[in-house]
Amino acid sequence: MEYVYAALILNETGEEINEDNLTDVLDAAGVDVEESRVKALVAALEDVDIDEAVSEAAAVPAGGAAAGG
Amino acid sequence: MEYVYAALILNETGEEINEDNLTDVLDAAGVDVEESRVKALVAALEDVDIDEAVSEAAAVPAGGAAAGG
Amino acid sequence: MEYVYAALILNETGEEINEDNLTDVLDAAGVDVEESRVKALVAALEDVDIDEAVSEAAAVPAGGAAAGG
Amino acid sequence: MEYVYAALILNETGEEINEDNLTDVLDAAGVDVEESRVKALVAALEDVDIDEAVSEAAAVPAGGAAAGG
Amino acid sequence: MEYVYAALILNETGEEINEDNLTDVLDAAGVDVEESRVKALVAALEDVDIDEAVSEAAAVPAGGAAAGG
Amino acid sequence: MEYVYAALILNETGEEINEDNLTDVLDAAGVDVEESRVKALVAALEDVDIDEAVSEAAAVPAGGAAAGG
Amino acid sequence: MSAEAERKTENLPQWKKEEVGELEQLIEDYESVGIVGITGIPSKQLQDMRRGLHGTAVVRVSRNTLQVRALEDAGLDDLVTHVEGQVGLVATNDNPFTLYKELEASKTPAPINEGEVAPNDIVIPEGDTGVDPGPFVGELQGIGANARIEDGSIQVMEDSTVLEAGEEVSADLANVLNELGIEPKEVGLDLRAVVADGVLFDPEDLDIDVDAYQSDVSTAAARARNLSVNASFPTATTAPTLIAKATGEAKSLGLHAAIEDEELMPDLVSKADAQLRALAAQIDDEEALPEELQD
Repeated sequence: MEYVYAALILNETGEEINEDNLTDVLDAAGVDVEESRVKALVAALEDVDIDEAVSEAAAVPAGGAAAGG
Repeated sequence: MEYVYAALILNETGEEINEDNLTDVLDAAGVDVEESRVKALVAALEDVDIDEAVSEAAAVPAGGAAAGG
Repeated sequence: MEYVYAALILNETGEEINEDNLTDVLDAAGVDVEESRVKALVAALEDVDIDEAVSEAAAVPAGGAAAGG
Repeated sequence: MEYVYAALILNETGEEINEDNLTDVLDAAGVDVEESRVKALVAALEDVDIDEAVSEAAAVPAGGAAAGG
Repeated sequence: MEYVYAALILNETGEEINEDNLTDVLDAAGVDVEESRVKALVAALEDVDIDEAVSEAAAVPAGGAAAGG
Repeated sequence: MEYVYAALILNETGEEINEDNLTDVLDAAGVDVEESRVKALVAALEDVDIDEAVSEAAAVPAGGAAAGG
Repeated sequence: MSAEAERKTENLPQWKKEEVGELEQLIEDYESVGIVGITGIPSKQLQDMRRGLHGTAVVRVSRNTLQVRALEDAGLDDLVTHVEGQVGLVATNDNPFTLYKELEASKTPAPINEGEVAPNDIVIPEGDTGVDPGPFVGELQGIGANARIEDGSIQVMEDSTVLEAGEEVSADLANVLNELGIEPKEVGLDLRAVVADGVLFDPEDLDIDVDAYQSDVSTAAARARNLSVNASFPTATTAPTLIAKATGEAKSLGLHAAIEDEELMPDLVSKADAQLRALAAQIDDEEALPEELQD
């Protein structure tokens, strides 16, 4: 999931989700970055509205987590 | 949120979740890092079993499918 | 589904689920038996523990649910 | 259950669920047919909406057998 | 399930789900293709709206079983 | 999803999930294969127990999906 | 016909011989023959019932001794013991189970009189009797019903069994039942036993539980479906389920392995977000959390 997390960090900070930025973040986290996964991720996210995907998740009561917490 | 994602990346890669590592990841993402929050997060996560917390989220219906929830 | 029912009858009676037996049962029921379907059924059931497969609810993995980890 | 399976084959093929047809199917499957069970099944199914019962099956996991079928 | 997966690949790429195409895909995957199973699959899918079935999978409520956590 | 299905076919047949095999399967299905996605998929699946991942998702009785049947 | 039976019949008057002969013919003509009790059926009603069965079954009433003679002659000794009281022969080419169902369905409720034996438990049901307050409440209590006056009428507080099966109906009880319009008897042709193709069936054998069969059909269908799906043998019925299953598996794998696929991305993003929230929920220090996640 680290590639997805990295994309979401960039999304939060308003930085562009491109190969360079993703690689930087993952590098900094000590990930042995696979270029192909970064490429694939950028391509896959091209038409995804991240904020919408996130807010849909947020609309669901954070089940187990919240309960357990 | 980016601070927590940064912690999740480090957790996934097996790197220690400490101030330096978090700051590096956030820096790389272009975040204007607040030292106090990094400190607070590191302290807060000290006693948390991140893998367990994260796997609890498995029970949360994810986006698309659960929409309307 | 008549082919599957035929296999289930043979399974209950302890008769071998082979092409001849299936064809006999279906013939007797007035089915215009398709040899290829009979063959396909025999092939599909070859390594299947029928009693187990029968009682195990045909489950659709909940795609939407975020799988663990 | 072999008697019920036999009835369901006939139901799928549109053949009448009567004593002769049931006996033929069961005979073909090597069942030592009990006439009284066939008779009881025919009488009982007169009052069962088979298609409805079948479609109900889609919604419930396969439990144990109830009647002597 | 490999036969079904093969059909779904063809569905995604917009290729026709026929015996030849299925056999090609399975062959390429090193499957010892059974013609009868290919035939049976094609026949079974004839009247199925695959896209609908696919989207129904997405709509399956997220793990009633798993929830509760 | 065709890339994922291709991986599932290979997994089922016991063939290695590597770039060559994936490319062969996708080629056969008429997919215009993107090398980087294949690479990314292989990387993503590297340490994954596919059988477990497939069955891990919360299983829901097929009811809903199968209805109509 | 056995030699002994032959001899017995020879001693009968001509009309009885003819009657026995007709009964024997009836037995011979039909696949199933049974004994029905006709106690308490007024003759008009009996005629209606016989007419109602026209085409499916024939009911023939005659002297028990003659019925016994005919049954013995036909070798249906199993049925002889059931010839007792007011009975008749029933003959049908129908399935005996179907015959039983039809006879049961044609029974009608009837009042029970003083001195009769209750065929089943007699219950006064809970509820408003609709009777104005008066001595009737005492009569109800007298026969063992939990009754009292409430909201301006006599109420029965709970289902009250006032007589058990096999006990004799008292004059008081008959009065109360009559007042309430309760008809505890079921009157009709009461099938006592049938021999079909040489097999003897008692009413208990013939009383099939249709619900159980219906549930068997559902179970059988579910099993076939399960087998079809679990063995990946596609049928027109199960193909959609198989497709859904394969799709679900691919998604499940994709989410588990975080595969970078366009279709999976919304769910992967959701998953990451859910994980983030789950982790945040474990963090007590609000300082460590972004505003969105603080409680």
